[in-house]
Amino acid sequence: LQSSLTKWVQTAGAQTLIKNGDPTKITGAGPSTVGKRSLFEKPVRLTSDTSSRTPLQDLYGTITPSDLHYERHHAGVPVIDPDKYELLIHGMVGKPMVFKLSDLKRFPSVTRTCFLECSGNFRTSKETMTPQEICGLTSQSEWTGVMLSTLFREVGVEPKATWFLAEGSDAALLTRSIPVKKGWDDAMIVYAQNGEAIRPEQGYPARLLLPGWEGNTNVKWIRRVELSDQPFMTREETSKYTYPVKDKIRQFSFEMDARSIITYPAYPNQLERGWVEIRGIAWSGRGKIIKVEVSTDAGKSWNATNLQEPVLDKAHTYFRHLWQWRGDETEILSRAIDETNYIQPTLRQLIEARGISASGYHMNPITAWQIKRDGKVLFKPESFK
Amino acid sequence: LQSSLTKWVQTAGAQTLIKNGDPTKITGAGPSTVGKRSLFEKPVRLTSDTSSRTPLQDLYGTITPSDLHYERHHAGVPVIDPDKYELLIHGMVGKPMVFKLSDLKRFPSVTRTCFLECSGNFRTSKETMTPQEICGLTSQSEWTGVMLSTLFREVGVEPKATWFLAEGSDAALLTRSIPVKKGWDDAMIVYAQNGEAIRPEQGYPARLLLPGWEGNTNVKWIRRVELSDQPFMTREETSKYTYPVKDKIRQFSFEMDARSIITYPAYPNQLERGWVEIRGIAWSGRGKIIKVEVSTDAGKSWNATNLQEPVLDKAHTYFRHLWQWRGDETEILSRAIDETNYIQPTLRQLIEARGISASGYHMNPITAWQIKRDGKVLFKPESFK
Amino acid sequence: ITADTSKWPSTFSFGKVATEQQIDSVAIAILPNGTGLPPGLGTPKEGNVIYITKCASCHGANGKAAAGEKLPAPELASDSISKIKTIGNYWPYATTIFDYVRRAMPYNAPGSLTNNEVYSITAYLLSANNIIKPDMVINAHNLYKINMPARKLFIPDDRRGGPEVR
Amino acid sequence: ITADTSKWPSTFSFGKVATEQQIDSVAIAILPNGTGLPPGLGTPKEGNVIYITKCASCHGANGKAAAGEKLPAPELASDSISKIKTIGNYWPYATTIFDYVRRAMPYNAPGSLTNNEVYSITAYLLSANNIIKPDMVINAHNLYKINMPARKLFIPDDRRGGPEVR
Ligand code: HEC
Ligand code: HEC
Ligand SMILES: [Ca+2]
Ligand SMILES: [Ca+2]
Ligand SMILES: [Ca+2]
Ligand SMILES: [Ca+2]
Ligand SMILES: [Ca+2]
Ligand SMILES: [Ca+2]
Ligand SMILES: [Co+2]
Ligand SMILES: [Co+2]
Repeated sequence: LQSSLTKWVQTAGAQTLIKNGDPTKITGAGPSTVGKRSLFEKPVRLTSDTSSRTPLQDLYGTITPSDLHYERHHAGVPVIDPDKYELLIHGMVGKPMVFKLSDLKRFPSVTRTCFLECSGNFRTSKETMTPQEICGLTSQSEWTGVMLSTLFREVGVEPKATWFLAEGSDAALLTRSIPVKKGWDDAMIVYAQNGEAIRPEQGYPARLLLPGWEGNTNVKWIRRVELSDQPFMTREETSKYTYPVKDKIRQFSFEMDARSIITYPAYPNQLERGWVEIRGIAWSGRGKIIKVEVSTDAGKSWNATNLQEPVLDKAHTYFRHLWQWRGDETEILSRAIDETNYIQPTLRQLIEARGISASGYHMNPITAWQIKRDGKVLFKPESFK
Repeated sequence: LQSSLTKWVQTAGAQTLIKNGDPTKITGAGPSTVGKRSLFEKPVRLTSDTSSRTPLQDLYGTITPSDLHYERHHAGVPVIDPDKYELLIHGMVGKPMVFKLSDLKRFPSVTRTCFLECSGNFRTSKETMTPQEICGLTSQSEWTGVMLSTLFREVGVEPKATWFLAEGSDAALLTRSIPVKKGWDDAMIVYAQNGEAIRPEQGYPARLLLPGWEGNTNVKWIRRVELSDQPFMTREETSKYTYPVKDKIRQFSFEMDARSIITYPAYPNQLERGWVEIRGIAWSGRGKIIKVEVSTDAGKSWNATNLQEPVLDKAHTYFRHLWQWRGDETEILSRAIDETNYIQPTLRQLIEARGISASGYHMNPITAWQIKRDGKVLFKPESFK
Repeated sequence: ITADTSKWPSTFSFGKVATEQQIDSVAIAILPNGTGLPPGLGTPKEGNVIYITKCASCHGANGKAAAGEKLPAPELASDSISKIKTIGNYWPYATTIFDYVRRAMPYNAPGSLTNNEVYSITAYLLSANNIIKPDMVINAHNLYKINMPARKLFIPDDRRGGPEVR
Repeated sequence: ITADTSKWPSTFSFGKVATEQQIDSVAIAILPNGTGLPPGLGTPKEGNVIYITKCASCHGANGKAAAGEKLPAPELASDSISKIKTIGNYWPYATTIFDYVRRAMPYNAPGSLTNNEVYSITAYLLSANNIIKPDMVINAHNLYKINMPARKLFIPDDRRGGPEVR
């Protein structure tokens, strides 16, 4: 007889497709081993051959669902058997060592929330661009793993070691040279993301996490760390992830400068007259956000916004500002200010500082949204070449 | 020719099933609109007809992936069209009102992280029980929504209103009576979970969130709030979610008292000699966790553990304690202490306080794990009737 | 989690004032003082007939499991020696039966009963638990007055917070 | 994010000491001073042959796109009027070519080239960019000495933190 209830419940399961029934009159589907999104919600990353962008305009709060975390790969997503996985640490160390994934998990662990951002996270072209298109190469997760310093201590990093190479086990064997100082400071080898094993696209079974530093340096699928007294000058830190600044080329530009974007209202929202809570995210690779200001008069005046607590170091910080829209045409903008007192610049300020040959790397300009009289919200593209 | 790269990338996509290839030699799959777990990771909820349990032993940190959040339904999961959804607030109010989902989203919003726990979250029977089986009816999310107080303000709750009824739009039309004070304090109507729309099993498109209070009161799929000067004495607050305490039946027992569980090492882990980081979660419905103590000698002595920052109000707090296991048989235990100085009790203390007819509701005893000489870790069941 | 509401407008003007009709179509909750009970009536006898057709398959012939039987749903009636919590020995308010059955039962067809059917089933369950006489007519004027044996056992949460285990 | 390590043991003894063989099988990185370059050699001429077979389909006939052509992969050679960043006008170290091609190219068969093939392709790409003469033999002793035109342009991050926009 127990099974008769089970049967009712299972029959009910088939009814999840009934979208138009009165839900109070139809027994719903029973519990499941793994949940699914509502049939009415379909947030998706916007993909290219080598990247995908987080749908910032569809999100609330500070966590990016792991399956919507942005991607940037240089040879796709490798399939790695966690039982075969090994991390080698060698070079200028007292004792070169190999750690299996289970070894890494035994060390004292740490959990921290921080953002990742591709340093190429900047697009500007047409008015009909969403936050995802403009700025979707940033996401945030709660990461868990071992401090790299704990492993440095275990292998005995030599004092003369000033750089280390981090190498991925993807088909690009992607490599970056990182100052050892960052390794002692807050670098981690992380194996978990938002509570569970790190996702394949974010480096399963383990990645380097360098809080606040450009995405590419946070080497995914990390298999090797080689300590050295100089950088290796890999392709990713010479041909790529460098940028012209006046008559020079800036290299090893690690920290992501403070930035923010209004995610609501934004294209393609349709604004209604009355009270509007302007919402968005702000972040800085140099520490905490201390202030986000919003202008609702095209930059003439600026208002402090509410920052959602807890405000964390090097983390997406949610900001909100209450505004009454009376139907006038205007522009709304946000600017982030971090604990180093850096104020998110305009595109003009960036070009002034770097020259007209400035590339798309490390561009963090203020994003403006145009509010049209009919409530249409459009991106305000700015020519940058 | 652009398409030739696309072709390579797509061909590579088919190779994700190649588990045994050298990942550094095979171009991986390209980016995707929605990510998936690694083929090697299959965390699942443990289901019954009416509930499912979070695999606590598989998780790290403080966020529960939304698709692994515990479930407890009284008539399954309804399918609700967000465009048809409405929340009615009426009864002892100045102005009864109906809010569409889009209305709720326009109000000033708040994001907060807190745990949910079914007040029936307690099992003890055999030695081969995992944290999930013992204590898997608790999970944690970052929630976003509107403070119920904001809506109370909008409808003008009358001073004489002391209780409100919360009613779900599932097939149980589940109802609970809640003191209005909680509504003014920290209650929310939430529509987002871990960054995205709330999941169907957690109340899509909107649920009541009563931080720290028994899961059942956090009415999912909420469609109606009725203000009153007395409780409604619904079935869920009389026949269920009440429990014998000596010769009386305790009703409206809302707050979840402080609790903790060691999730590593736990059954079915196999312990290795040497240094072990004991890990687990602790939480309290009455505020912040201020301390978690661990005993590695079967309760004779207790050690303070490290609490992972940030420690949040009414939230799962991750604790860690470094311990050297030399191969001796012992028992390891954890106890949570919250900001009200409540110390998580033993089962014996609970039975003493409540009498032998104590039921499974609101049971938060210390959980002990037996460590066997061969490294086996087994639950220590305690008879409670 | 407290907002500075000092700069908020007195109203945001989101949402709409609810019409009486909108409220009436969903506001079905019943208070223990009988407020909300609809017109109509029922008897244990009529309730018994409905119960056998629509409820017994899950809750047992008389709201009880036969010896050795495992029901898919809770038992609803108890005799004096039963330890199982039922309406007779555990439910503090008779109004709860009406309210719950009308909103949630039968499990496979919730909301399908007429008010008279619910009155009858409520009368039947009260009678099966020896709380009312088998010929009593139940309606909006007497249901809430029925004295439930378990009522006196219920106390509001007597935990006091702080260090005490209670 | 700083742990109190004062109570930590001097070693946790997790993991294993790496053997020389384990290290050698993966430690393929090359420093700009030539450390790590393997034995072997190559010439632009041989490199050209390999390039045509294994690289040209993605990177263009001579590392350049024909007029109006859109390549699926970056151009690798530039003439003096080109604004496109290539090895010739943007890469600061010749060792990077060897290192990158050996680990990552061809895109569809990474790690498939012999060291001699990589030397030859490196020589070919240097020659196609007019950095070395078309008959130069490239090996571990001279690759790192090659003077790259862009080298002088590179500076380490000169942002200084704080309020300055730079
Ligand atoms: C298909 C199975 C099924 C049928 C038919 C059914 N019920 Fe139920 N009933 C259940 C289940 C399952 C529960 C427990 C629901 C829960 O706990 O949320 C329940 C609970 C109840 C309860 C609450 C019991 C308690 O102790 O709290 C009552 C009263 C009840 N049913 C009355 C009825 C009546 C009256 C009918 C017929 C009109 C009926 N049921 C028909 C399955 C059924
Ligand atoms: C199937 C297509 C394909 C083939 C074949 C191919 N490549 Fe590539 N190559 C690429 C792509 C795509 C990139 C860009 C990768 C990235 O940005 O991560 C690239 C990048 C490069 C770069 C770096 C360019 C820069 O500006 O940073 C070099 C050098 C290179 N390839 C050399 C070669 C050589 C030498 C061969 C043959 C042995 C080869 N490639 C074969 C697709 C290909
Ligand atoms: Ca494309
Ligand atoms: Ca395995
Ligand atoms: Ca079952
Ligand atoms: Ca819709
Ligand atoms: Ca209380
Ligand atoms: Ca720097
Ligand atoms: Co990047
Ligand atoms: Co519950």
